[in-house]
Amino acid sequence: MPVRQWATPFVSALGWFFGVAVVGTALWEGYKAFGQLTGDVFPGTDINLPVSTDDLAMPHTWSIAASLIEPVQRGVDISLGSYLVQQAMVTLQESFAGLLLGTLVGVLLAVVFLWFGAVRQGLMPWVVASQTVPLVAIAPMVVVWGGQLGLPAGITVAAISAYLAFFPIVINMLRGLQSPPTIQVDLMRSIAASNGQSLRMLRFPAALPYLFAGLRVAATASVIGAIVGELSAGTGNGIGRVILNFTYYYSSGPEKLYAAVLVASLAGIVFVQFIHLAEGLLLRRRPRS
Amino acid sequence: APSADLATPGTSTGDGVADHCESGDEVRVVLQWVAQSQFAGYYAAQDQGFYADECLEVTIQEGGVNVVPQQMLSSGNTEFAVSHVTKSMATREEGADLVNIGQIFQRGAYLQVSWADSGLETLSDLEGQKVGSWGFGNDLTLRAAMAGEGMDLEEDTTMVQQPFDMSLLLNRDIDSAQAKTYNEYAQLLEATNPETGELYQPSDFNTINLQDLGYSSLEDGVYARGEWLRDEENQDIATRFLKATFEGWAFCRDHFEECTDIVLDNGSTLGYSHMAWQLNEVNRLIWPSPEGIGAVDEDAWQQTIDIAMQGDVLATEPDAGAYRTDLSEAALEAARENGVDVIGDDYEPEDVELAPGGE
Amino acid sequence: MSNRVVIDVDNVDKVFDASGKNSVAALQGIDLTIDEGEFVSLLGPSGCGKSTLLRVMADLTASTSGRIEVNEKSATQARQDRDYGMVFQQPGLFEWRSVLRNVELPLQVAGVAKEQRRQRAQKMLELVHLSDFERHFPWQLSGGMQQRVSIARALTSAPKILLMDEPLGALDEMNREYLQSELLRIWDSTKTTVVFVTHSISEAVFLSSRVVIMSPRPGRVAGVVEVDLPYPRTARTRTSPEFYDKVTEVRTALHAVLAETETV
Amino acid sequence: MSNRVVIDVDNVDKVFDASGKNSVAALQGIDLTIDEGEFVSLLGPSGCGKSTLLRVMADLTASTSGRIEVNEKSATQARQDRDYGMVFQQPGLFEWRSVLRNVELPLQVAGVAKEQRRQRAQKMLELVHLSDFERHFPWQLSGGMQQRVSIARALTSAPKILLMDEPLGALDEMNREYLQSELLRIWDSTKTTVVFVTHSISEAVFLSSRVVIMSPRPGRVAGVVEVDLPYPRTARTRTSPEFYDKVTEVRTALHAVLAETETV
Amino acid sequence: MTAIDSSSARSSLVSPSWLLHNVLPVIVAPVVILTLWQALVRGFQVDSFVLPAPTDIAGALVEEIGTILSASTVTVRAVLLGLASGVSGGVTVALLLARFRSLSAPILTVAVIVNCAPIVALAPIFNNWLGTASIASKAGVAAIMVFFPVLVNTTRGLLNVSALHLEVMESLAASPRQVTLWVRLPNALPYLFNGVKLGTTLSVIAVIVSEYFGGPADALGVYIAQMAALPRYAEAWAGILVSAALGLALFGLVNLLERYLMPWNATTGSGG
Ligand SMILES: Nc1ncnc2c1ncn2[C@@H]1O[C@H](COP(=O)(O)OP(=O)(O)OP(=O)(O)O)[C@@H](O)[C@H]1O
Ligand SMILES: Nc1ncnc2c1ncn2[C@@H]1O[C@H](COP(=O)(O)OP(=O)(O)OP(=O)(O)O)[C@@H](O)[C@H]1O
Ligand SMILES: Cc1ncc(C[n+]2csc(CCO)c2C)c(N)n1
Ligand SMILES: [Mg+2]
Ligand SMILES: [Mg+2]
Repeated sequence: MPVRQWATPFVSALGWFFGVAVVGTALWEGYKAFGQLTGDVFPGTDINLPVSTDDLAMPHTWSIAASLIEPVQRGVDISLGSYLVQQAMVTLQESFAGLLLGTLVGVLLAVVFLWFGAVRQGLMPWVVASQTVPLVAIAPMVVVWGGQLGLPAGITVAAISAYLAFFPIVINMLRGLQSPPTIQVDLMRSIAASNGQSLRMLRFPAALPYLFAGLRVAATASVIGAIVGELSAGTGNGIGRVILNFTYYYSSGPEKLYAAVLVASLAGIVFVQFIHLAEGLLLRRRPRS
Repeated sequence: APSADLATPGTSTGDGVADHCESGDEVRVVLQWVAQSQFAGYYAAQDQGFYADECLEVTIQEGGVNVVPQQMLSSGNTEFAVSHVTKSMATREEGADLVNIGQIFQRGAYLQVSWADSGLETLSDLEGQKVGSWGFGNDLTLRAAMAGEGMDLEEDTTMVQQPFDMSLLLNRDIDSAQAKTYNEYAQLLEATNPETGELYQPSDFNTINLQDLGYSSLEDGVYARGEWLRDEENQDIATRFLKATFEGWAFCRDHFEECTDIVLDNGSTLGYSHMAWQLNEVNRLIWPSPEGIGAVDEDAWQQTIDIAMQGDVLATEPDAGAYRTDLSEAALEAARENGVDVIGDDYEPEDVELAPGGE
Repeated sequence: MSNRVVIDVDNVDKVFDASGKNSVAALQGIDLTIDEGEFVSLLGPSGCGKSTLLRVMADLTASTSGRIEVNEKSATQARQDRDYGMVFQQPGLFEWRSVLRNVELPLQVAGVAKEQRRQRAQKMLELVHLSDFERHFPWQLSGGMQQRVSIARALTSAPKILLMDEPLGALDEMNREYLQSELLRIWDSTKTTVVFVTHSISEAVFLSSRVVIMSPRPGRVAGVVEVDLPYPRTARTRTSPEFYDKVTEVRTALHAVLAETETV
Repeated sequence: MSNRVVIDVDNVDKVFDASGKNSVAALQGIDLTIDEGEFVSLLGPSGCGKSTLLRVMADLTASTSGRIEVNEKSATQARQDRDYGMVFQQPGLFEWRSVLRNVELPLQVAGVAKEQRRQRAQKMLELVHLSDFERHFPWQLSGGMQQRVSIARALTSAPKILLMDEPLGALDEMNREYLQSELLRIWDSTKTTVVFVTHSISEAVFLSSRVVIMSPRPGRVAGVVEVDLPYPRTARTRTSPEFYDKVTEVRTALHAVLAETETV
Repeated sequence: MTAIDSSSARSSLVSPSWLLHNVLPVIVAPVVILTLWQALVRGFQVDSFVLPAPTDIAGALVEEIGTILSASTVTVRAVLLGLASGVSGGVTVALLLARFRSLSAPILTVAVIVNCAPIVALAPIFNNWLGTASIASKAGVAAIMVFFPVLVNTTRGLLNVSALHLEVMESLAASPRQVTLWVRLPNALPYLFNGVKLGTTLSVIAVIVSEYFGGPADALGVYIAQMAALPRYAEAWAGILVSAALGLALFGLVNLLERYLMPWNATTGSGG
């Protein structure tokens, strides 16, 4: 079946991913073999390698891979791999909810900023400042707020994820809403289009490519937000919590932590690729820039 | 049966209630940390159907870094929480209505560990050294003990935020590490000495037992919200929860190996010997309980509060509502009637041998 | 040609940023009447206020003082009644709409039913010889074709007045001459009144019945040249001596303006 | 005007993407000699290969076959000897350099000492009447001023040959006519040989001593018109009957080409 | 012919109407927000473990400023080290990619993909590799997080040069070194700065998250977490405030540097 054009970035990204996996594995094992050979020093010196290459610090790639098919815990016949995927799905659901929420808030805010210049002037610096607030620090409090409002923990995590996601959306969406050239704005005015019509027929469609540029950044941010949120949410769910757990158990099974980090990265990457896919689909009629 | 609920891992929910129940009451309990023997009693009560017998459907929720049980309790995300007196009373001072309804651990478990060859044998030896500390309120007992020596943790030592394992001490990145008898100390003894290829021995370390120095604070206990407890029905639920929990702890005292297995089946990925060691040490913190498990010893309570106030975590003494004993007394009574030994006078610790990596 | 006045500009001033110290007097004391069916060009050097005058007429910019009457009402009213069609230097098509849906836009804004506006838009595309491209997207057309679409779009709501701001400025000379002829043909078949802004002397002369010459700083009407060359005008018109004479006349008038104000 | 041949284009072909299935024959059998001090325009419809021919002369694109000799050496050698000055349709100034430093660039590339290149660049800015703007950045200048800077830049290394690809295409007509006169003045004072690409008939006639008319698909030289109007040419030249006659002659020749190849 | 007058753009910076439209809202907004916040907390008697009042936070800030500032220096050191190594690493690799252009497409694609991974997840691994107590593990995570956006942006800047500029240089027979120095580098500067601006907030987040996974106890991330867990929310918020201020200050500093290094962008380089 011929691959449709809007899907090619997605497919090629997959190809790239496997390429990276192969090269990454080779580098990892190469470095490890080198370190084992030289006793973790640069040959002919006593300068230590930056990272020691024993099995605790750097488990073999195949033991990481093998751990994926082993049971995740005693007495349970679910493999680590499927467990991690399950957990990653939980995180992705939270990220997706966070992305939706963040996009909604971001787009609304962008429209308000578009129509009310004074509000934009007043709030924009604080929108920037909001992103310099260390999320990990406020996440536990957000969890308390969510609890006070009677929200389930998953929603609270999504809210934390949305907090990181809304920023690139506001910035890009506002830029997009302001992107139509004067000519197009004047044209709408000359045909006596209402503000709403102008928004619907001109500014929104013009902002779509910008929105997607923002969505790609926001998608990554939302996964980070969900992971950080999970650290505090106390649901025990999600790949973030799994990473934490395996950190706790690092010395008894380092490969599990690596496997979890890999799956988390993969989840983030796949998530963004889906955004790409949606973008390709929705904007397939637009000229390529 | 393995009761780890993989639909929502990190939690364990019972498979329904006993036949004699008309209906089940759903409640949640949040632990202070991940599944381990420190919380064996709760898992055993779940696994052995003690909660089900009380017509409770209990969801046990693991803790972890940043999962602050007091916070989850005060925000209404759980009905019960396992926490320390110091931390929950600090939260109470900020306006959250947390009430201690059953004090499980009767003794403290804090150690300060250093290498034997370092010659750090007393707290005053720690002056000018790099000292690891967990923080999050786990530093209070150490602070108090140091203050007793006329020292100040921040000013007289270099404090390092200690992570979840003992690698800092093993790598000699710090001179002295915090350890609990039931966990981190075992981690040291499970590690292999690269020079000998054998496990490290207790003789390789100097341990300062803060309890022996007279600084003991009340650790794991069960908390609920005062406002929630105002409802008579909830008082009944709490009583039943405590009764089943007490039975769980008694089970773990009497069925050592079975209980260890229950913990391992509930998601602990650490090895058998580590969990066995931990259960043994935790049993020692509980048994014997002269007043019965769950009782609050007023002197120990007061000392704990003093430690918290000295550590600047509490500004004033907690009010009278900070703990209540009526529920745990009723639970004790009910358990006794059930034929359970809730005092453990003739408790004898096991002899646990640690294997490499805690396997 | 009837004599009904369609646009009446009376002593209009426009000052940008009036209170600030960068205030620019873009228009000063503009008096101009345009009759129904006329083709009037506004000609003048860059910055003389041609666009500003057009935009004031179209109610895209408010005048600072003076009065504008369009079809016996205010410019704002005329705009809200959708009396205008506008064409700009760039086609300004919406790249997410097909050619047909671009042409439909003014009717869609006006709330015309789908079937009806489709038919009307198709008719307009016929007029500009682009029926074969209705399903294409703007980026699939050349610049000249895009500009023809934008003319169709301006005409689709059958506006009484067509306002064009250098609509052919971005095209190369060959394409430009071709579209000039097309424009005259369309004007002839629709009988609208056209106000046309341009920099090009020959373009103004070829198209217009009247050329309004403007002078800069502040923008004023410096002169009006009647172009009495007969319509329809064709490729042959461009090589006729009468055409050259008119061009020379306009050029001379314009250079007088430039000389007066100091040069470029 | 001497008769020394400066550029000798001999039977040059250029095929883009020769092996691919989108191969385009951009130039075919081009023969052209340009003498020292000439001002030659290349005129023709869009896509006929004007830019390609200029770029082949400048060694920015390699020809597919044929021979080009510039000052009795290969085009590559000529480029490396910095015999050329180039001006493009867009000014292409470096926005991070001040006007002065933009004009200095060719000398800086050539390794000329700072003091010396500064003086030379200042002289060039005088020539284009922009001495007051040497410390400005490009964005602070209008399009016409930027194009003048780019002309100054092209002249700063005193090139023997000035190659210009529609340098005035982006400007409005008034500015364009002004710069045409400026260009002739500069050409007169520097005595360089100029090859000038344009779309505009009147521009080609006004500027050149010779107009080379090109036809498209494949690009060929379709004819050459000698423009024997006397230099210096002034604003008056534009209104003279001889000028109109030449314009008509070139227009006719060009339309013959277009008719031959089918229109727009 | 008119030149766009730069001095006019600048002088309008202090005009009353400019102040009214640009400065006033920036001052009014926080006053409104803080007043609402205070009123909400006091009016509804919100417990401090839910949300402390701004006045309480201010009090805590005054009282704890010494501790917070000394904790900040520990954190800032890691942030700066991470930012500096991330930026220099990113720029170096970008320069290499611009030099060996055939490598740039694959490596850039990979970089864009890797950039989608939640790199904070590396924090525990870096602790293990580079030492929990060492600054390197904190700065390392920050450096990686900064590295990718800087690499991607800078490479784009080095490669996305205008074809016209390249042709101008070619017609002048300029050497590759001259092209890099006078065209590619200045062209890449605005791209680089966009990457660095992203990097400033990322590096603060990265270091504070890493600190959660263990490290020096007198660091800002640990301070905030400890205070939040105790719970002393007023103190926690004071710490949050300072850390946000640090992020903003860093962001502002980068903006200033940008203005200084790119004077030609005087009016357009507004940043944000
Ligand atoms: N929005 C604006 N704010 C301030 N000044 C303006 C504005 N628009 C135009 N001007 C100024 O008003 C004068 C007239 O501008 P206008 O655009 O009408 O000229 P024009 O004749 O259309 O020029 P061109 O031929 O270059 O399009 C110019 O000096 C211009 O700088
Ligand atoms: N790099 C290229 N690759 C493929 N084809 C090209 C390339 N450059 C030009 N062409 C083709 O060569 C032909 C001549 O192009 P050229 O740019 O020389 O025309 P031109 O006369 O300069 O047109 P214009 O007046 O529009 O600038 C055109 O058909 C064009 O599509
Ligand atoms: C940063 C941080 N470290 C440790 C703990 C939890 N904790 C307190 S004491 C202790 C050892 C007993 O097992 C553990 C794990 C936490 N909440 N946050
Ligand atoms: Mg204009
Ligand atoms: Mg060309």
